[in-house]
Formats: sequence, C-alpha cells, structure tokens
Amino acid sequence: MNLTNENHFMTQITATTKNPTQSPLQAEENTAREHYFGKYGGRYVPELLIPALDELEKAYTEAKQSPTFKKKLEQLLRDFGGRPTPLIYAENLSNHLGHAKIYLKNEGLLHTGAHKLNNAIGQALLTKQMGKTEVIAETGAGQHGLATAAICAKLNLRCKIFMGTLDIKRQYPNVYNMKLMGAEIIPVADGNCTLKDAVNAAMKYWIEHLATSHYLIGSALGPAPFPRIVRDFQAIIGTETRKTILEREKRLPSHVVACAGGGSNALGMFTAFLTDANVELIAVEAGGSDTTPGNHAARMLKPDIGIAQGYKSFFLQNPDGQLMDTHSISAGLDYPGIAPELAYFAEQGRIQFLRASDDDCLTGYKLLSLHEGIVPALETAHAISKLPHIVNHIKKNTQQEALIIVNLSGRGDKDLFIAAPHINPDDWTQFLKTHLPKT
Amino acid sequence: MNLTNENHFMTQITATTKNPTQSPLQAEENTAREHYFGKYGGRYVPELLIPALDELEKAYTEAKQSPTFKKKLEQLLRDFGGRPTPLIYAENLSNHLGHAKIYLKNEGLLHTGAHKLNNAIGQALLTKQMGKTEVIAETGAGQHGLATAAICAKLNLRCKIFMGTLDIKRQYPNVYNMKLMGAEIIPVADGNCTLKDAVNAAMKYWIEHLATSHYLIGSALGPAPFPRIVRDFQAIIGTETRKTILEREKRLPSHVVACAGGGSNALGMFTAFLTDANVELIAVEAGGSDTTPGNHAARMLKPDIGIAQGYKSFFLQNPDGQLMDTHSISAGLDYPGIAPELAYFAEQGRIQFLRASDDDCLTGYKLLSLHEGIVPALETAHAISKLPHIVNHIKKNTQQEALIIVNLSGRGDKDLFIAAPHINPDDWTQFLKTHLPKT
Amino acid sequence: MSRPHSSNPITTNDIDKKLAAKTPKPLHLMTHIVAGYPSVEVNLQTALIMEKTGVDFIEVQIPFSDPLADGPTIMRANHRALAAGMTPEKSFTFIKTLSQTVSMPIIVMTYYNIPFKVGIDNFLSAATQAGVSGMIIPDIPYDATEPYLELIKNYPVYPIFVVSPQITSLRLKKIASIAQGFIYTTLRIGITGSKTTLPPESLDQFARLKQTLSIPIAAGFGLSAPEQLNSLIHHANIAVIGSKLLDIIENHPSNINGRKNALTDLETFLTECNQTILQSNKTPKSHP
Amino acid sequence: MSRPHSSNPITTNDIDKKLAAKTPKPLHLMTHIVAGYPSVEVNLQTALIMEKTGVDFIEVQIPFSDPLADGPTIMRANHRALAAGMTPEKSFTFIKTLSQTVSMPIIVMTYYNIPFKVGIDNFLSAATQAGVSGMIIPDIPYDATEPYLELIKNYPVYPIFVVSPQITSLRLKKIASIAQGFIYTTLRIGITGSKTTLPPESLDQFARLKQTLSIPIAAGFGLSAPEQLNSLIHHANIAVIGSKLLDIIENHPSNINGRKNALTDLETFLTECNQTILQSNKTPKSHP
Ligand SMILES: Cc1ncc(COP(=O)(O)O)c(C=O)c1O
Ligand SMILES: Cc1ncc(COP(=O)(O)O)c(C=O)c1O
Repeated sequence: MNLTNENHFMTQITATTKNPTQSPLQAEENTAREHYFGKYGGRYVPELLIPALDELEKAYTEAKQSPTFKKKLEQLLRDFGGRPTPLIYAENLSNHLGHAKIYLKNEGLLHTGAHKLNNAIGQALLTKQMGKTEVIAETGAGQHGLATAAICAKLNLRCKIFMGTLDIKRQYPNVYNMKLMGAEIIPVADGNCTLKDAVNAAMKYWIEHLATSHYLIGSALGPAPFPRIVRDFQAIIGTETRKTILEREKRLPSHVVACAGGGSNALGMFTAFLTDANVELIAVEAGGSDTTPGNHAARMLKPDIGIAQGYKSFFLQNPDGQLMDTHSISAGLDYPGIAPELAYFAEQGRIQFLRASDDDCLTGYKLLSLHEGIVPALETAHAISKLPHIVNHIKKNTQQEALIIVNLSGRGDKDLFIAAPHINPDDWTQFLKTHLPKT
Repeated sequence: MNLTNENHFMTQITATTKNPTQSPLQAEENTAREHYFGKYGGRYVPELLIPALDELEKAYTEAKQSPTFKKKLEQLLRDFGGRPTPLIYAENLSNHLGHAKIYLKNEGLLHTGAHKLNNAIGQALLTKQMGKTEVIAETGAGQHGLATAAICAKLNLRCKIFMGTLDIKRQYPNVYNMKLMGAEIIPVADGNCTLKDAVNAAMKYWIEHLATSHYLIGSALGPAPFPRIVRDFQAIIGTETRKTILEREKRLPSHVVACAGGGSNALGMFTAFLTDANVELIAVEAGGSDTTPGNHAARMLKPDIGIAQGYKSFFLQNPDGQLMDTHSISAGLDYPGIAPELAYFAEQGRIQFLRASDDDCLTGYKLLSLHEGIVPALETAHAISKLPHIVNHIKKNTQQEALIIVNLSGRGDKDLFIAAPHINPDDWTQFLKTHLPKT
Repeated sequence: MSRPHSSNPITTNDIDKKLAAKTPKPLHLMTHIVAGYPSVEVNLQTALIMEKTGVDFIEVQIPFSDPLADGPTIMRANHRALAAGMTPEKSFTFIKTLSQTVSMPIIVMTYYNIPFKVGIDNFLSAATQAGVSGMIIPDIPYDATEPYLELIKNYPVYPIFVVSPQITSLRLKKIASIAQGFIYTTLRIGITGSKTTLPPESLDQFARLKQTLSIPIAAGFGLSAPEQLNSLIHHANIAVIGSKLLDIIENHPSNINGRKNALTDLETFLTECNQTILQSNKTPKSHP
Repeated sequence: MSRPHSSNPITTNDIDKKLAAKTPKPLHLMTHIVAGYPSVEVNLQTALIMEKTGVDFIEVQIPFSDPLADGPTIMRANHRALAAGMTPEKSFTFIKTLSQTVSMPIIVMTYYNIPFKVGIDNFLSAATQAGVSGMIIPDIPYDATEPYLELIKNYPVYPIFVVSPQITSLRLKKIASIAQGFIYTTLRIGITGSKTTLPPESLDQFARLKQTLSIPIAAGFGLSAPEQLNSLIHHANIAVIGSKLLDIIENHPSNINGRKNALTDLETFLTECNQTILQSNKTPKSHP
C-alpha cells in the first residue's frame, strides 16, 4: 500500500494507467499498441474514420501539454461543473451495515446531475481546439446528452444528440432539457431504437461530417483514442477522492465500488487506485430481471469477446456474433458492450465484477435515500445495493474495519418516471392524471 | 466603494448586518429591539411560543460562538451540501445583452437543487444542539421540504413536512423524494391548501410539541429570531460571492440581483454587500399574470404593512387585513408576505424591487438555458428575466461596463411539470400518456 | 372578586361583575363562536341557547384569514365565515345586536392584523360601542412594541392575555401586572388517562399561576365530554369551550333540519355541562 | 489488368478475370444485396436480374446487428434479415447456390465480429467453398492487429479494402501494397450541383488514388439516377450501387404483386444503368 504517490495523480489530464504490460501513453508516438488495453480496445472502424481519429489523438496529445487547455478545463470544471465534488462520510449507512466506514463521492452534485459532464467538458474543449463547430453525441438515458447539450450551449457549439426513438419516449425530461439548451435531437428509429442504435447513427453522421463535427462519445469505449480520452477526463473523480480520503482518514480505502455501464464512472474512480495493490476495485453491472439472455446487461456473466461499435471488448452477443438486446431498470447501464480497459482489468483480476438485479437496485435506491438523505441515480443504486454483500464478505474475511468508497455517479431526479411507478404506483398514476389536459 | 472589508464577512455565521439604524446583533443581550428591522419583524405569536423562541435564540447565540458548531456546519455545507458553489461568468449572456459582465452564483448545484439547504443544515444542527429529536417544516414548492428531509435523514432527526393538499398534488416529485428520505408528509387541507396554510398548520403543531420539535422555517420570516437565523445561514452565498468576484474581477459588482419569495436567497446574497454603498441591490418579485389582486405575489406593488404568521412586514391583504390569494407560475415565489428585513431595506431605499410576470419568467428560463446551458428554477428565472431591463437602464445612465451578479437560487429540474406544458405542450401530454398504466 | 386596576380609568366592567356575582358558581363557562359561521343568524340562535343553558361568557371571534393559534375546526370556521362575506365591520354590527340580546359579557377574539389594519382606535371604539367587555388577541404578546396595549387603556374593554404553562415567572409577573378581567391559560386534559382528574403537571401549573396571579383564571382545553369539567373545579374560574361546539355544528349537514338538530345537540351538550358544574357544587371532591 | 500479388499463392481469381475481360467496358457495375432480405428467394431473383442486365460483380452482405458503416436503408435491411432468422451459416448456403447460378464474381461484405466470432478460418473456408471471390470488411483497417489479414492470404479470396478520400498518402501506400482485386473508395457525387460531371474535389481524389494505385478502383457513391454513372467513366473501374436498389425493393409493399413490381422496377433501373455505360462508350467525353 502506497500512501504517498498521490502527486502522480494530481492532474487528471496527465494521469496514466501504470499497468505492468502496457507502456505509459507517450503523446508523441501513436503506435497501434497504445490503442489497446492488453488485447482489448483498438480501432475497428471504416478507414474513413481513421483521419478523424488521428486528428483527435493529435489534438488530445497537444491539449495534454497545453497549459492554456489545462486552465480552461479546470475553470469550466470548477465554474460550470461545480468541481470539486464532495466526499462524504455515510455515517448512518456505515452504522447500519457495521464493520465498515463508507464514504460517498458525490458526482451527482455536478451540473446536469452526473459524472458525464467531466468528459463532456473535456471533449467539447477539444472540439474547439480542433476548430470544429459542431458536436454530436449519442445518448440513452439522456445524461450524457444533457451534459453535452449544456457544455455546447456554454461554448457556443452546435449540438446534435442522437437518441433512439424508444429512449426519446422514455426519457422525455432529459429531451426537454436538452432542447431548452438549444440542442437538436436526432431520433434514431433503427434496430431497437435505443442507445446502441444511437451510437451507430451518430457514427454514420460523423463519417459524413468529419470536417466540422466532433463525435463526443460518452463512455470509455468506441475506437481509440476515445476510451483513453474519456477515462482521462473522468480520472479527476479518483484523483480528488484519493487525495481527500488520505487527508481525512490518513489511509487508503480497502474497497472502491462503482457501477459499470459503458465504464466511464468506474474507470474515472478506479484509475487513481490502480497501482494501490491493496485497494480492491469492484464494478457492479446491471443484473436486470434475471440471467436469461436479453434480460440483463451483465457482460461479465459469461465474458464473451467481440468486436463492435469500433472496439474489441466483452459484448453480450449470440453465437453468431450478433449483439443482443439488453435490459436494465436503469437506462444508463443498459448497453451490450463495456469499456475495453475494464475488460482488460477484469481479465487481469485487478477489478472484480458484481451484478445487481433490478430489485437490488430499487433496494439500494431506497437504502441510500433513507439513511443518507441522498436519492441516487438508479445506475448508482446498483453499486449501493451491493454494499451489504461486500461488507458481509469483509466481516467473514478480515478483522480490520474496512474503508469503502462508493462512486455516487449521479443523482436520482432523472429517474422519477422509472422509479415512482415501482415505489408508489397509485400516487404516481394519480399525479400524472392531474397533469393531463382536461378533454 | 470599499474593496477591502471582505474579512468581515468571511465566516457566514457571524456575518451581521451593519445598517446605520440598527445596532449589531449582540448575542448576550436579547432585547426586543433586535427582534426588529426598523419597524418590521417582531414576534407576533401566542405567548405559548415565546419560550420556544427564547430557547432557539439562546441556542443560536451559543452556536454562533461555538467552534464545534461552526466546524460541523462547515463540514456539512461542504460534504453534504457541496459548498462552495461556483460563481460563473455568463459570457454568452453578457455578449448577448452587451455593456455588462454578468456572473451567476450557482446555488442550484447544492444538494437538493436550491439554496434552501444552507438554512436547513444550519437549523437542523441547532435542533440537535437543543436536544430535540424532531423537525417540522412547511413547504410550498417542496424545495425547502426536500432540503429539510435530506438533512434530517442525514442527522437522524424525525421529519414532518407540512404541505398544502393542493401543493402536494402540484409538486408530487418533491413529495416523492421527501418520502424516500423518510419524511412524513402532513397534508394541510385548510384555507387555500397552499404554503401559507402549511405555515399555520406547522406553527400549530409546533405549539403542541415544543419540547421535542423544532420548527425549521424555510425563509427569512416568521417570528424573531427566525428572520435573522435564516438570513445568517444563507449569508454564506454573498460571503462566497463577494470574495470570489474580488479575486476574479478586482472590483465589486455594480449590481446584484436575486428573486424574492420569502426573501432568503435575496438576503443570503445581499447581506455581504449591504455596506458597499455603490453596489445596487435588486430583488425581483413574482408579477404573476397581471396586477389584479390575487393574480400576483408582488408585495411591493403597493407596499401594505400587516402582521401575520408571526411577523410584521408587507403583506398582500385586503382593506380588512385578510391575507389575499396569490398567484405565480413559480410555486416558490407564491407567498403573500416578505422577509421583514427586505421590507426594511426597501423602505430605506437600499434594495430596489422589480417585478417579473409569468411570461417574463418563461422568457428568462429559456434565455439562460439557451445561452448558458443552465436550466434555472422558475423562481430564479424571474431574476434572470429582468437582466435586459437592468442592462438597458445601465446603458442609458452610465458609461462604465456594469458588473452584474445574479443569484441562481436553484436549478430547474423540479419545474418540469409546470414549465413543460408551456414550452412544449403536445410532446408533454404525449409523454405523460405513455406513462399511464394501460387500462 | 373585582380588583382595582390602577392603570385603567374604568375599574370594573361586566367581566368583573359576572365573576363577582352573588350566586356562587364553582366554575364559570365561556363558550366560543366565530362571527358569521355558519351565519350571523345561527350565531344569534347559538348565543341564545348558550345564555339559556347557563353559559357565563361568550367569546366572539372576528374571523381572520390566518388564525395562527387555532386548531383545524376553528380555522375552517374562520375561512368559511370569510368566504361567506364576513368582515370586521359586519362582525361588530352582529356583536352590537348580540349585546342587546344577551346579558353574558362578550369577549372579542381576533388576530392583531385586523385592528392593526382597521386602526387600533377605530377598532376599540367599535368594540366599545358594540358592548364588548374583553379582547383576546393571541398573537400580540404583552411586550410587543405596539400601541394597542397602551390604547386599550382608554377603553372600557379589558385586554385578556393568553399564557402558556411553559411561561417564565418573569413574563408571568409582568403580564399579571397589566392583565384585567381574567387570564386565559391553555392546557390539555382528557388526553392522558383519567378524564375527570387533572394530571400532576396541570395541577402544578395551576398552583404556579395562582401563586403569581390574583386575577381569575380561565382555562382552555380540548374538552370532549361534560364530566371533564369536574377536573377544573377549584383550579380554574372559567372553563372555555371552543372547538367542541363548532364540531357539533359542523358535523351536521347544513340544511334546515341539520341545523335544527345541531342546535338541539348543542343545547343538550351545554345543559349537561352546566349541570355537571352545578352538581359538583353539591358533592365536593377531595382536592388538595 | 491482373497483377501479380507476391504475398498470395493464388495469383488470379474471378475478380481479376472479370476486370481483364476482352470486351472493353468503360465502367463495371457492382450491385449490393443483403443476404436474407427480404428473403433468399428474392435475393436469388434479384441476382438473376442483375446478371441479366449486365451487372459485373455482386456484393452480398452477411447481415450484422450493428452495421456501423451502412446508411439507414442497408441497416434496416440487415435488421430485417436477422429478424427473419438469417445467420452467417444460412448466408453461405445461399451464396453457394448463388455462385452456382450466376457467373458474376461474388464479393462478401460483412463486419468483423461475424468472422471473429465464427472463427476466421471457418469463415474463410466457408467463403471459399461457397465460391466467394472477394471480401469486404469495412471495420477492419489494414493495420489492425488481427489474424484475418494474414489468414486470408491462405484462401482464394481477395481482401478488398475500403479507403476514404481523406486517407493519408502513407496509409494509402501501405494499403496498396497488400490490396488485391480492386480498392473500394467512397465518394459522394450528385449532391453538389451537376449530376453528370464530377466536382473538382472528386477529380483530385481520383487523380491521387490513380497515382498511388496500380489496382482497379471501385467507387461507391449515393447514386440516384443512371445518368450519374457517366461522371465516373474514365475515373473509376467499377461503380458500386447499393442503397438505391434496396430503396426500390423496400418502397414496394411486400406482397407478391408489390414484389413483382419491385423486381420489374429493379430490372428497368439496372438496364438503364448498363445502357448509360455502354452508350457512353460510343460518345467519348472530354475528360482529362
Ligand atoms: C448516473 C450514471 N451513472 C452511470 C452511468 C453509466 O455509464 P458509465 O458506466 O460510463 O459510467 C450513467 C449513464 O448514463 C449515468 O447516468
Ligand atoms: C429555487 C428557489 N428560489 C427562490 C425561492 C424563494 O424563496 P426565498 O425568497 O426565501 O429565497 C425558492 C422557494 O422555494 C426556491 O426554491
């Protein structure tokens, strides 16, 4: 356990993963190798996109070395985003579970309500730096779209959000807010009309508008250099957390927990702790309604390597290689692929994976609200819901009081329309009826 | 203009109003005089309540001098609340309006989404200090209730929220979240079944449960010492703002703008600037649909002194002294009384009052969303909507570039059900219908 | 039982007279109505029943939109009276008629914003002219820096103060020095266990009040059954019955038959109350 | 027009033969179908029409759930084929039949996850056995560190690369060194102004490609009318027609009559295309 290397992580945009099989990212030398995490990642895209990815990589490399970029990024993260986000001791929850001190890193207090903004700000600034005038983004739950629309309004970038028609229906509140902020919503009526299809549509649009558009990918996936860029822009979560916990507790956490959809909030939190060998890193996937294919989004249930949407990683796919339908109560975890870097660290055993079902999620959602006065996003609630399990496991195996940090990736406001019908169906229906115009 | 007296305001809980006709608040000497602001304020309550108000005053006086209290307060404001909140330069809006640099103090990034939490945290800690185990609060829009429910969950205090039955119907999302956090909602079916009635009901409950309950009033009004306590706990807004703007701009603002319902966010922002004679302080009231009595909540339209709900101030009342119905598109500004301290400074001419109509409010709401990527609370939107007016006035009267700060008292998520039917009625109705259970 | 009030030019009024009446009554009754609820006609009928059944004081509330100190029943009555068009002016017109119809001293109860808005002198003149003997304004503490407390000295209307069991001795003493007629204390009995004996806390309260005050004590409490009045005898001088009466009126449908039933029920109830008091006089209880 | 490919044991295949055919054709045609959409029966009928109307190459797409590089029409066709139960295995069965029925060289197009999941060697064997001449996998750049690019050398199947107008010279050169059969470039004409002449950017692109490549060039573009083909003559060797054909099929109701109409329209369209090309041969244009 190394308590003194926090300097290494002080500036998120230069934070790099020091893993034994991977040389550190060297800005000048864009070798194919650094597009991979072990065997995961890469650039599985039409040749058409290569120039744009190269351009992005170059811009990012320059940005990382540019004090101006760093300053602008820090300013926006602070003034627009509201960073640093707090790390709070969840005293009631800790007492409730016993044997562990639990801390929460509250990214839900960021502007637009989730960690997504960290990355959106970073990439929007890159867009400016590349001299592009338009940002496109895919969104499922709408949180990434919302973050993107917000920073585009702020930075005067034209903004197009690709969203499956099904998601537009389900997530209208976010659609409404994105439109208020001037974003154009591009409905995607292909496939299942959800996130995966929005990615395809955005990618296609990008191919046709490379000169003016930047595709602002929302999680640590897609073709290189996206996984690294997103990871780096999110790494500030872990950087802040590591610093603060050392100040407060004079020790590193024993466990760090995060939910994993695409993987950006998990990697954002974990990256600063990767070289702290004694810190256990736990990612929680969406177990959905059950383990039948199509009813969950747990890529790690039976890790199956595939190549789609521009990268190689674990995918939920059928034996023919077709990506499968997924289900989760939380729209943000409902995606068939996973960050290649998470796939790599899963393989290495550095990050463990747990699964929370839809019911678990609602339990976690209620648990945190009641004990800590924080209503979490349903995505985050997946991570929360595994705390009893994790603590029980620790109780059996160690004497020492555990120190657990959970990444509270977002706040729950956005989930009203999904959670309320579960928690309080009659009231909810009544309320909706009163808001329908009288006919 | 005095640029160097910020030390005086560094610690919010000792911040006091230095106004020429009022001696500074002296903790030891509870004279009747200091229950007033000029002729406004006071303690117009049943004798029954006097002991509880005295107890509160004593507890608050002690708390102000207690380093432990101060430390706990600061910790909760930081870790639970997310303070400090950012001050952001609204560059697009400034360019759009011209002739002024506009900054926004974003209290919407506080936990639960509005400035209300500052006061809720402070008073909840006082509750603890008095050894009481229950908190009661009134709420209209639900923001104060939400803040109170959240901090009560965090501090293990029983929480009862009094809310008019009409408001419960209108503001179900907040009701839902309060319940999730363990608060009990007490429906108030008296009078108009709105905020004013909730205050009466809460006060009555308090009278009967003084030994165990603290009444956590949500704005800078009610009987002394509430107006001062709430003002002091909110004063951190202005304290932070003053410090930051001096760092950034090396000068004080020329204008500071805030919306005024009860008056807590306005006073929270203005207090630090009261002695800065060149800083113009502007409060914006709810002009509602028009100036017909009952159709607005603009107490300053024809300031009319009255005594109700425990204090003397300006009230919307009929010639018989009955409080009148009010209307505003924003539930948080829809109240017939106003902070006695605001009444006093209005009389003194230190604070100017403007009025924004419901339509203005929606214009301000869209303006900020589009230009700055921040969807404000409808309350805040009232303040925003007057910026063009204020800037035009400045253009006519001064050569110098103005420096305007707006208190962004809350974020807009809570207003979806009120704003969406105005902004996008068809989509909204469609969306609601898809969420009704199939019959 | 009347006492000199040095600060007041009028030394006695109907309140003092009533309390000093020759027929000894172990407990006086004060009952509450809200002017204009359900109507001034019913107010008058109600008052007549009250007088007939032996009520000693009548408290007439001038309705206010925000009656801070009142429970749900009275609050509702206030709102309904206002909705039906009741005003302070109409209230005084009614009270004048009332004072010419019944001989019970009339105590006006309202909230401070009404006199404040109407003008304190206007209000007190109107009250005087309407034959009012006392005035309860629950939201104006004795130390409020308001002209009301000075101005009322110029009128034959007693300021009646409401005190709480938790009041400090200092405040109680100060109130005692300016109070006239009686002092009104709130307490709750009948909730905890026995309905006919006072709980120890309440006994302590009365002891403390009596020690400080030489003025009669009125006690307001959540009365639900006439026999509960027994518990107040020898402790308080006046029992105040409020919400219960409004409950009786409210719980009947407001058609003619309903109202008739309501007034019959009211009469029955008040008769029982009075009898309880009068009988207790014959069977003295063992009180400390 | 065939060239030696040192790295590949099979020196020529049907693609080379076709392009080197004795009858000089100013522009070859390659048309696209999605295996299983709307059904293999219709696929076969379509292919027969193609051959009959003079199409030179047929591109058969094995459907994939996430066809990243395809526009909405082709994407929909992929999803419908999958929904109707199409698989890679069934695709190859169909392709085998197809190769026994028509003489056009068959180019398989799919996304890399299909061979990756099925196994590269399995996939390439199946393709070989089915009579496939070329393979387009748009999401595997030439420098991807994947065995496919090595393994395909062992099969008589040409790897066809797709390049973009923006490609760097370095990458183009590297691709040129391993490409076989032809290189496929994407470009858009007909959008900007004239429908029958190429815009200057496209001319520059072709010039640049020709300079670097000794291999034939196929050009895919958003063709909407046959006369647009004129613009490609002398610039590209092969014109690829994709979405337009699917549009014709999709825009007819999927009943028998509708399908018949669709196939008739398809035939009319392709006939026109071929005639446009053949006529252009007689009336040479003034191109640089
Ligand atoms: C609050 C929140 N948490 C987590 C996620 C999942 O994304 P990721 O795994 O990339 O953090 C989302 C996605 O929308 C989200 O909104
Ligand atoms: C966001 C916001 N702003 C302003 C107000 C008005 O209250 P005050 O005038 O006390 O700040 C409210 C009240 O709910 C609110 O929620």
